[in-house]
Amino acid sequence: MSQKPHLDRESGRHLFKQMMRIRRFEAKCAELYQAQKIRGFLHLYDGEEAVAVGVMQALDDRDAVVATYRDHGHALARGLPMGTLMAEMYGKVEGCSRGRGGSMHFFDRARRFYGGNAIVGGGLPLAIGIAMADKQLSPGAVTACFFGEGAASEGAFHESMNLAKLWNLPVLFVCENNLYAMGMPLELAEAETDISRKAAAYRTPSEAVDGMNPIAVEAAATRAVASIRSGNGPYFLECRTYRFRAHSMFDTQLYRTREEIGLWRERDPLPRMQKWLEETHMLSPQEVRDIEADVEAEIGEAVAFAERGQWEKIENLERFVLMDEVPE
Amino acid sequence: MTEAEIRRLACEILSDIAPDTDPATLAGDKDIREGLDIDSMDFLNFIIGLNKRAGVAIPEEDYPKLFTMDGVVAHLIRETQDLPGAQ
Amino acid sequence: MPSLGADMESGKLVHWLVKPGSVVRKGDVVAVVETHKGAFEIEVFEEGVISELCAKEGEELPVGAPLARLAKLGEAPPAAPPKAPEAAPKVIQVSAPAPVVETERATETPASPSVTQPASRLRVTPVARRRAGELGIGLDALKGTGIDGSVTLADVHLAIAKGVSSKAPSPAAVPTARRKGFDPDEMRQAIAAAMSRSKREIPHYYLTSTIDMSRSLAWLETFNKQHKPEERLLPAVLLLKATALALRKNPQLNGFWENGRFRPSDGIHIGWAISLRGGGLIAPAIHEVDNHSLPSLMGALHDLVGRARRGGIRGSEMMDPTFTITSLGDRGAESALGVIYPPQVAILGFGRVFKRPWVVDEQVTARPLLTASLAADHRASDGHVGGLFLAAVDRFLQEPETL
Amino acid sequence: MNEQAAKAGANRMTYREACRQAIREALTNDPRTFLMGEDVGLYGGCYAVSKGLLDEFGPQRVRDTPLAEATFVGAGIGAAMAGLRPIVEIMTCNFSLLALDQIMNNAATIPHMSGGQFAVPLVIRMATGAGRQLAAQHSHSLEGWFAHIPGLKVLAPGTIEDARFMLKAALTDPNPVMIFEHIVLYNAEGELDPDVIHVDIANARIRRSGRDVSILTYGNSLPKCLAAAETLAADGIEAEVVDLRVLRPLDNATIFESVARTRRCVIVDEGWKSGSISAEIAARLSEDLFFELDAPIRRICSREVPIPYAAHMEEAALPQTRQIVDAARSLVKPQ
Repeated sequence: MSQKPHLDRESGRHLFKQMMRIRRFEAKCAELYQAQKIRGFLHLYDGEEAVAVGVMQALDDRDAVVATYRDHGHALARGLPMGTLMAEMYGKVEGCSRGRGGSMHFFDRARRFYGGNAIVGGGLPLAIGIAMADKQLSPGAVTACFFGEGAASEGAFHESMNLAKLWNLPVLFVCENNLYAMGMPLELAEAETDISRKAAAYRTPSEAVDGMNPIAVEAAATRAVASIRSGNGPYFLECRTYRFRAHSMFDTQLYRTREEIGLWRERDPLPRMQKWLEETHMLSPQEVRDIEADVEAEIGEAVAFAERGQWEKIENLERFVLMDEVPE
Repeated sequence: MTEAEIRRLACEILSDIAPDTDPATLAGDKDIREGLDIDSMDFLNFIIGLNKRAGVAIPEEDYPKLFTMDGVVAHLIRETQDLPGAQ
Repeated sequence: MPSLGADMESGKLVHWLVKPGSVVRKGDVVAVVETHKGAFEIEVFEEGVISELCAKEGEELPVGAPLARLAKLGEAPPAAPPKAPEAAPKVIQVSAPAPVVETERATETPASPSVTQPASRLRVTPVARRRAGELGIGLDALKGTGIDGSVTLADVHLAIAKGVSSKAPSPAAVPTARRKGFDPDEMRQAIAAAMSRSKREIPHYYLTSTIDMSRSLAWLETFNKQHKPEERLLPAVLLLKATALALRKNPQLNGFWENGRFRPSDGIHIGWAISLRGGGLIAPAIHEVDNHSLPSLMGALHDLVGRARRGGIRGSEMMDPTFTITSLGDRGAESALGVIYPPQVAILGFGRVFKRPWVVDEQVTARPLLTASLAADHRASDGHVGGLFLAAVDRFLQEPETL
Repeated sequence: MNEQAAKAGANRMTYREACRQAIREALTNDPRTFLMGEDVGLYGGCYAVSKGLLDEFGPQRVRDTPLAEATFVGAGIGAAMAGLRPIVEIMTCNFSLLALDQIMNNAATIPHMSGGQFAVPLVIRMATGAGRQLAAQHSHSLEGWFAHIPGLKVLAPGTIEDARFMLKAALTDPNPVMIFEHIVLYNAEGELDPDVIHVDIANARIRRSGRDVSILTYGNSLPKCLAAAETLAADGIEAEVVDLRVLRPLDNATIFESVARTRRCVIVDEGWKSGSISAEIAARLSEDLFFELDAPIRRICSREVPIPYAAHMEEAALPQTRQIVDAARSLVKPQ
């Protein structure tokens, strides 16, 4: 990637800290999963942090986010409080979805976070509709829609790409290409494996970026958002990335080799970023330790918050199945 | 609904609630609850019956208007006139 | 013969719902027993096979007398009952129509479209069976004119009009009778016995407290405004719930005086005194009152009062109360000092709600007031407990939104 | 007299016109509302319901979509979540299966799954039912399927009045509401009471009172049941016809009250019998009203075949008035 990102000390530190929050938070989740505090499916974002963190930098409060079932990183980077996320995974009523969603379904109305969606490709049509509404009610707002490369096989992907351009909608499509749809390798799933080229068929500008580099992602996303805000319609970013851990907690990874994982590990965005920040004297080793301590403290508080949380009363089980009113 | 229809309906509901009585013989201005010796649960059942069978809304503050047969008739005539679809 | 209440000494077996060989499970209704309080369905509390029916239909038996013998599943009856004709090989006989009867019926009624039931079985529609039971009409005597030859409600009414023999005491009274075998005189005798025993044996103490009902009634008004009539609540449910929660805090009032000592109850099952049309009173239980939401409590109360007046109270409901409430409702007197129903140890009486002067913030103002009167067994508790309990009832009624 | 007749004439309209007026009123009254679907604009709607509305409201408010049910329904959901009040038209309910994922997995679940943070105030209209020889991919009645899903409301207007006013109530509702318009009813004509400007979407309605048997139905089976009731009346049998109108949530109270009174019940449903809404109602009656029943419950449903093309086969596959009469009579007067 050849962009010269303008990176000051503050934003470098921010990108680094955000990625570390996600990394350490998820390590804690894996531990709590094995201790049976967290149940259900748990999909970790480990390795892909640079994508969410980079893209969110380009968004502001008026924008909307549609996430996937691998949504911890999106939610943390978007600013959802860590405690409510942990409480949600515990299934507590203080969780960001009142214990009804779990790991795959974080929601936050205040931060325009329209949910982790556990149907592959299921969020794309929603993003189209949110963008339609914004175009009328909140001009200038962008909807960032995350999905994996597996979604490119779904009909909804193609329908949505088509409608977004046809109706000139403010949608930022962010494809997190981590090479595997669960265990399905990209080259066995797609006739055209260069995902970013699919956008061309829908006359939508696209870029492929190094998804292991938050600075590159931020730069590309910033360009994309600027294009969208200026009324040029949708934009497509393919972020080439990799997940270091299994698809979910119960996956023996028969579909890939240790060597492959090892090769990608060398590009792990966290140590790379740390090294770079230290070499450029933007961050001292002591400051790194301070950030780590901050993050650990935040995680400790999040876990304590979740532990303290209450179980939803069973008499409220059917609450919100039908709504009494549209929330303001 | 006509007055006769309302009376018939009210008597039907009441005789179900108090089968050992003949509500038709009750004086129009007599308190139904005393006349038929029915309690608040019975009276609520009476209201539910009127609400269902005549299709009129009966807010709780209107209960006192329905303590007598004359009151029931007057109230239901008025309410069923306002009902959408009434002839 | 199970005891369904302190005042029950004997009962008449009206109907067997099982026969020798029937497999029964816990909770199955096996018989109908008539008492001075009406007819009750008798449940069985163990699993097994009926090996012998000891009581005959129509027989009056003292409490404690065996009604039937139960064998363990899979076990042959201990000894073949002496007079049972078709006893030996078939212990478990679920439905075994005699072939002769089957052909007979088959020629009698033309082939029916629904073929799932054996043709020999007497077909009675659910409502007809229920009504016949209420009126004490024997089903065998009825001719079915309904679909597939079934006995319908019309057939039952026709039978009454024709004066078919009814098991109810006075045939003339049958068409208007709404309860099974209820006899006001007998019930009066029973109430007399139980209340005399209570006053003879139980050293009652009485405490009275005046409760400001304005918050509860205001809450109720708001709630009821938002609900259809059938979903509305009566003040009674607030009283029930508040009482149950207060009992939770004061368990010394919730239970039984037995064998010279108090036995607390695990659950809070409140007997709700229901006056019956034509005189008489029963107080069947609403179970686990403290665990109900208000709407569900209203449902339970509605159901219970309805069944009490139709005669559909189950035996267990008469046996279960751990505490009793008598509430005089909106046309009653000012207060009710109750008589404890043994072996319970307390009864709470609620009078009618009156607007009365009341001092709030040093000002006299009109407030809807309710007199709550506790009668409690001094052997089981002291006045201090009673006072705490009444204060708790008051407190809960001041916070109706938490009930 | 003349004046009255003139007034009545002005209120006479087809079911199609009633649907159109309902949409026009919605588009006029609320700038957040728009109509979206296949051929709703230039073509005027597959069943001509939205004819003329494109000219009146323009392409932003009457939006033609490509053939992409999953995405335009999903877009309706997203738009509703983000503040608009869309009306999405699916040409016929067979096509709704292409959007079933969005309806089931998003519209019906997100309010609950988000802990009440997001509502989906969306209306999805579609044509349903058989009777126009459109064969198996355009003739099915799938409203019973959707009535299985918690989080949705499912409406089946069977009268001109409901066609005219249910949409308004549906758009006021904070939940996803599906309206199933029967293709045979579009041409039905009727008088609209000028005083009625509102209907609820919570209750069943008794369309004809009777004491002997309750006939429960909805949609295009309603006129058939009313005709059956006429025939039965000539035979001295007073049938009560209950128009279910709302298939989810079912109005248990009205259904139970009617059947508890008549003690006999025939359910008429153009869906297939297996696993249908009629099955659900029959089950509820046997669970909760068993001891009030004086006869078995009877159901008249479509025969269990894909609806065929040829007229005589199509007719044989659908519930018909004669069967309803026979079923009701057999319960009331067995011999």
